Amino acid sequence: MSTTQKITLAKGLNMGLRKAMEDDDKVLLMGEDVGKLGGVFRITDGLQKDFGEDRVIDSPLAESGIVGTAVGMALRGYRPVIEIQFDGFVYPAYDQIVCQVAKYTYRSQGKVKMPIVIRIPFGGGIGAVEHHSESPEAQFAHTPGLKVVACSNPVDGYWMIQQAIAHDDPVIFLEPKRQYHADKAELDETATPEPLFTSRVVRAGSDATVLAYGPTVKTALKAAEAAASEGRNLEVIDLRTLSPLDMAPVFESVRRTGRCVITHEAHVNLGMGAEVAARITEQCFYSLEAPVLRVGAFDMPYPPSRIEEEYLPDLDRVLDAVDRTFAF
Amino acid sequence: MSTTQKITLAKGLNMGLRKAMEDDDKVLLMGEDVGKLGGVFRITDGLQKDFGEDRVIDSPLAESGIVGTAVGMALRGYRPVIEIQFDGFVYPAYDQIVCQVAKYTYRSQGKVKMPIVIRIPFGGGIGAVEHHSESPEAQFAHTPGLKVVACSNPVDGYWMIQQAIAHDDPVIFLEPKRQYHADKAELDETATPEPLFTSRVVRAGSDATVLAYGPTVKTALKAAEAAASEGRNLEVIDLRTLSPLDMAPVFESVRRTGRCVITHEAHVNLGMGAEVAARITEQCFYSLEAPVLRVGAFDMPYPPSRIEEEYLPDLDRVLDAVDRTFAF
Amino acid sequence: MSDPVSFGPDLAEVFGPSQSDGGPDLVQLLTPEGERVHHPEFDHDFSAEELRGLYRDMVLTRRIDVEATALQRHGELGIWAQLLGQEAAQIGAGRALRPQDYVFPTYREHGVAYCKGVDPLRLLGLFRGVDQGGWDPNENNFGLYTIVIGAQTLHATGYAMGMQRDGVVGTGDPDRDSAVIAHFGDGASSQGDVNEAFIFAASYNAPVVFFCQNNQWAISEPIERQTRIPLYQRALGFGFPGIRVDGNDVLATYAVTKAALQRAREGNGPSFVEAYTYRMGAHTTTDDPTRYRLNDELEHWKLKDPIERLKVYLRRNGLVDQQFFDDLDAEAKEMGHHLREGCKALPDPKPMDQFDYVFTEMTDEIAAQRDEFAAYLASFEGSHS
Amino acid sequence: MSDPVSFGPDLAEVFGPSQSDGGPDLVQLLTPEGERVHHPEFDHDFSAEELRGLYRDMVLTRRIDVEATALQRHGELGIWAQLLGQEAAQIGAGRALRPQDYVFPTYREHGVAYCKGVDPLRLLGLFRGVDQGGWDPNENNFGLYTIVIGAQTLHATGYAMGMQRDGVVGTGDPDRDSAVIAHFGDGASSQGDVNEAFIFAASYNAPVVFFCQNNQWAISEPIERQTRIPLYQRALGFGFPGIRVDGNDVLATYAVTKAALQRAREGNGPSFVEAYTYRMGAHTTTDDPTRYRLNDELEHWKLKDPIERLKVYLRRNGLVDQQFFDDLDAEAKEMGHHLREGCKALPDPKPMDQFDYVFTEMTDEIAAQRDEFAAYLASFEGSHS
Ligand SMILES: Cc1ncc(C[n+]2csc(CCOP(=O)(O)OP(=O)(O)O)c2C)c(N)n1
Ligand SMILES: Cc1ncc(C[n+]2csc(CCOP(=O)(O)OP(=O)(O)O)c2C)c(N)n1
Ligand SMILES: [Mg+2]
Ligand SMILES: [Mg+2]
Repeated sequence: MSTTQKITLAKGLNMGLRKAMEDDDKVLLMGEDVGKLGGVFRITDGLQKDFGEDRVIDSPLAESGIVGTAVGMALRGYRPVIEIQFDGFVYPAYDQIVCQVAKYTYRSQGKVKMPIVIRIPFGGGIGAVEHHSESPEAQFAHTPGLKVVACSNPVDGYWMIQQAIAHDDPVIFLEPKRQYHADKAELDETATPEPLFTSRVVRAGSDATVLAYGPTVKTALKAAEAAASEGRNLEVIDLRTLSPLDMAPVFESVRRTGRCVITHEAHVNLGMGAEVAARITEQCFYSLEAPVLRVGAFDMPYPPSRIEEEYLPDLDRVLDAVDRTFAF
Repeated sequence: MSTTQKITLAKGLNMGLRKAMEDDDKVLLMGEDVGKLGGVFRITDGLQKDFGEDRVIDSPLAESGIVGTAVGMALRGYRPVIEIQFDGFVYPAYDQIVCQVAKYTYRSQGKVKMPIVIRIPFGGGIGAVEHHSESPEAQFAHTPGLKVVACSNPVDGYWMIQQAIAHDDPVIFLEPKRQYHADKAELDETATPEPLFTSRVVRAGSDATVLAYGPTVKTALKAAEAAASEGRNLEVIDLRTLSPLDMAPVFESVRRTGRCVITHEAHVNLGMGAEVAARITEQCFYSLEAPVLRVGAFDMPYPPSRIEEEYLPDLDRVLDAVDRTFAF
Repeated sequence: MSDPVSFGPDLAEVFGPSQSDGGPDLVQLLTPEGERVHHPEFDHDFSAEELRGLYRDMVLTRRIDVEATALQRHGELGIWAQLLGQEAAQIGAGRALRPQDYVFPTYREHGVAYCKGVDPLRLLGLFRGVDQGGWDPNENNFGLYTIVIGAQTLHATGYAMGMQRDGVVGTGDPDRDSAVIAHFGDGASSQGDVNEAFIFAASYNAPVVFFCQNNQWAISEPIERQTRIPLYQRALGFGFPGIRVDGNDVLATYAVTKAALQRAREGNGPSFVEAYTYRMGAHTTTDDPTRYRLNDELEHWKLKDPIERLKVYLRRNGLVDQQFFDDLDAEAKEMGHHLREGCKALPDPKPMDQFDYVFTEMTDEIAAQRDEFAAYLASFEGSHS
Repeated sequence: MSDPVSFGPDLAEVFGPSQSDGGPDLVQLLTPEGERVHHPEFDHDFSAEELRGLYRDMVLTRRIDVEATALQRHGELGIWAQLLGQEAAQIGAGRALRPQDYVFPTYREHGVAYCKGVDPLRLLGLFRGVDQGGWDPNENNFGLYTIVIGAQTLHATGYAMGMQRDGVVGTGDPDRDSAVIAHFGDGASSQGDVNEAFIFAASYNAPVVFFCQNNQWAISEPIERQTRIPLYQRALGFGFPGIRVDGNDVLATYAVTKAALQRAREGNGPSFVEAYTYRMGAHTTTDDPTRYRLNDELEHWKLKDPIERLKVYLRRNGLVDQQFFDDLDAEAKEMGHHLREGCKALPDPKPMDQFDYVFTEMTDEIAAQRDEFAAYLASFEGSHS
């Protein structure tokens, strides 16, 4: 008998973290303000109270220090889960992430594991000041040795964070911060989740394929609804995993539809869309009726928030791109 | 009357730096061991002796400190040229580069300039230990506000470093370290160089287009020679500028040849090849006889040097990819 | 040899005990009760006019802060970083500066900006989301607000190294000799960048004053998470002096900062000033400090209010009359009006303009994106899908 | 108030003068002339066997180094990071460790590796380019060599925090209580990471000893570029003890490190040991130190050779006979033979195996790349283009 409850993404992540800590006492949380405050987004709310200061660790204000000490803890057999307060503050830790976290397993020829999860609230749309709305995923996906996933909804949040923590390789875990407290969804804790590193068709369609992840999944679904009212049937895939990519469902879809648009908040130039487009073109060359089109941020720093909605991919820009694929 | 001399890339860069320092006394060099030692590759050899310790600055061992203080010097009107000792050691400075160097001009609505050049010896092939053979260009090219160029030969080294230093925006300047002391070329100091942010056809051809930059230009040219002996005529383009990209000569070429292979030492996944392939597909869709194929590193950390040559793109792997484009 | 040995110098002996009230090393010239005390090293003969000026500055600064906080509550600003309680630290530091000195602020230096002549209205743009720092840093020698914790301390050090190269340090000419002040918080002291800034500044003997407002908190984290000894002592390990001043005492902060700046200008290198103060408000308007600190603490610090103590002193010594307060009140009201009206009138950024700012000259790539975007926007005119 | 003020405590008073010979604070138990001296705090009664053991360790370590250097000259290694001159610092530190203690090395800790029981042959793999650290770090509690300067100090601190959580600190059980030692160089002390490690270690009172071999140079940069006061004093500003030991004196290094480790094991937190030593060789085999330092300096330090002084002491006190030296010589030769033969026999990595190591389990993506590569390689068999 399954009981369900309606939860937000913030709640799903909080519940998932709690579950992971109950299941394995090697799991530790680390970060700035994750303890008493429960994080600036309250994702770790209540966890220090219940698991103590040794397992939910408020750190000095130094991201390299947080990730670097987590490497040491992982070497000692712990499973640190790090919260980076905002996407834009992951960069002081970049060296430790790409040179140590990502490489330790390879360097030791598999003798050492790095089961570290680095949680990053990412993306814009919350009216914030500079450095609080970044989408750094491509840089991590480009780095071998890291896995990168993005959740897009409360139920995935609950399951994916547990799966990431249970996983033996390092995972960059991206959370669309504008969704934290937005929509609720029904969680059935007795359900069996899909594997972590899989994409998922979230709306079936036949005319064109729209790929999205994290915050743009909602945008893509809205675009599909709008298109449907005009008689155009869009298939929407939530990529969920950015590295490794799970391209099989994408190829299958694009071979059927012949048209593909990918949308993300990150800059188009060298963003995930570039890689996905290149792979689709390599694998589905003869099926493509049009080039894969990319809808993302312009190649400029994130703008002042008053105009962020004009920069972020929205329903209209996605539909415009879909239209353009039909112009080919 | 022009006099010419035969120089290596190392010499070209050294001469270019000297010229830039003579031309503008706001130009400063900074880095680890750039003074007395002249840098571990001797690129700054003799410059401290001639320009003094105030202009050729040996820094404490801290890359973030080097780039961060350079930002301050740029704000004061200087034009700092930084040497990062090896590619793998740029990451401690990553935060200062992507959040400060790249964003200051935008943040100040153009009121502030950041004429900083960050020189990075990059790529493999020198039999080095870990972190000394990286190709970090995609991460910088993905970052708006930075310009990224790569030289491939002694003459370009001489001109491009001067152009980069004279440029008012920040430039990530990539130097193929395996070429520093390899081949010599004829430098005519009285010549007029092409603009910095341009690609260049380095071998004309009609059957397929091969794109390269930095260390792989030589590989591509060798591949073209080998192909020629089998009657296949490859056009080779040295991209030279990675951000912004100068795609016009590429599009022109690919529209003619219908086939394109891009090769770099960086990882294929989300490497420059992904972006270039996506753009070519968008712009030359109907001209393409085959998808753009990418030849680069496998998606694993740089391997122990004994097998690096098996991992680096070589003549054979480039030719294999060209063959595969003909199989479409 | 397994018995515990005393290992190296006894820290308590070297540094003295850490005390929540600032400890015995706290430099103070005006007690919380408004009593003027003297210090053997750091003192200054303040004229009545100077004292009234500092009082006025603090009152106006608090007004700016209160007004901006209200604007945020009314939805006019997305967020605001309050300085309530830190007025003395900022005015003391800000007034110690000469025009040629350069400031590298955090996101909270509204009082210093005001001292440097930046129109407070300009500070609102960042928080309203219309710009990312709307003033020209070189106009008032006041850098842009820096949000990445600690990054600006390196910029400050590099700028100071530039001053050295420009020959404006240690010449003996007071109009020429210059220094830099780098602001940061207690939390920031843990960042690698800040410690690297100490190293570079020491190594090159750069004319920079590291001015740390220890307001006891980095969002929810108390100062004890960042250091287990008084923070000003951090500097000693890097080979330059550190000093703790009562950051709620505008006179002491002024005197100490002035000495530190002068030291730098004269070519004697960096120093560290820890302004011991308290953030009486929330971290920002989105923070809820009741989740992590006791009200008692706040009440305790309210008794040390930086403005109150100078008011008491001015009154008690007959340095002000009712007219002064009335005038100041009117001035503060005028400031409030200026901010309220000005804020709403701040022009929204124009999306199309943004393409101009990425580089000093627009690249073809960016121009193409701008043109596409323009064409896209134009496609909505007339019909709309 | 424009006259220069004395600003904060007088540094020279707090720290004492910096002296090129290590200054008055240098802890020494054996002079360069081989004279045994005593120290009020850090002393140890060495048995003859212990002394002979330390001597043997240093001689064998030097042999490892000399042999590897020769292997590089003969093209068998791509590069080698020599430790010539630093034998006492490494053996002193290495022998102070208990089996449960964990080491985080740089790329130069060959002597410490040897003490921890890592087969020196294994150290060659990295420099030969056949692996990136061929030993299992958990087998001997000796971490992999770290090339990114300073990164390992944070790993060390985190590992020490893990020990705290495992309840192996301060229990009073000598077989259980554990500590971590983090090795780094004088240059590394400038990295943000190292300073952050100090902060984390202090904040959590982690059982870690920061062991800095100040060999006076970071490639071509002298120690004065990194600090203007003696380096061990850096620790004081972070709130834990620092001490300078004669790093060419194996007895003193042993005694001081042992005390520092014991302090950590007992739960008394971090400390900093500066082993004052000298890099007598080049930075690595690709470096040319004649470009940046005077031969005089080297000659000066040769007189302080760490091995010579113990030899003199052993001889003078009749603690060794010719047999001892002969045996050791044979052992060293055997070590040389082991390295020479072993090095050439080190198996080259198999390109195909590399795909296995990226993740704990191979992803489909990587498997596809492996398969494609295999097919590509297979295409050369038979015909070749
Ligand atoms: C690198 C970085 N990490 C995290 C943050 C988020 N953050 C903003 S303010 C703050 C606390 C700063 O505390 P402190 O330095 O004491 O300054 P205060 O706000 O108290 O003035 C944090 C963690 C940031 N802005 N930059
Ligand atoms: C982050 C980083 N920057 C630069 C280098 C290049 N590098 C290797 S060793 C070295 C000098 C290190 O000096 P020190 O810390 O004193 O150690 P030592 O080699 O003298 O033992 C440098 C600059 C590096 N390995 N890592
Ligand atoms: Mg604070
Ligand atoms: Mg050294």
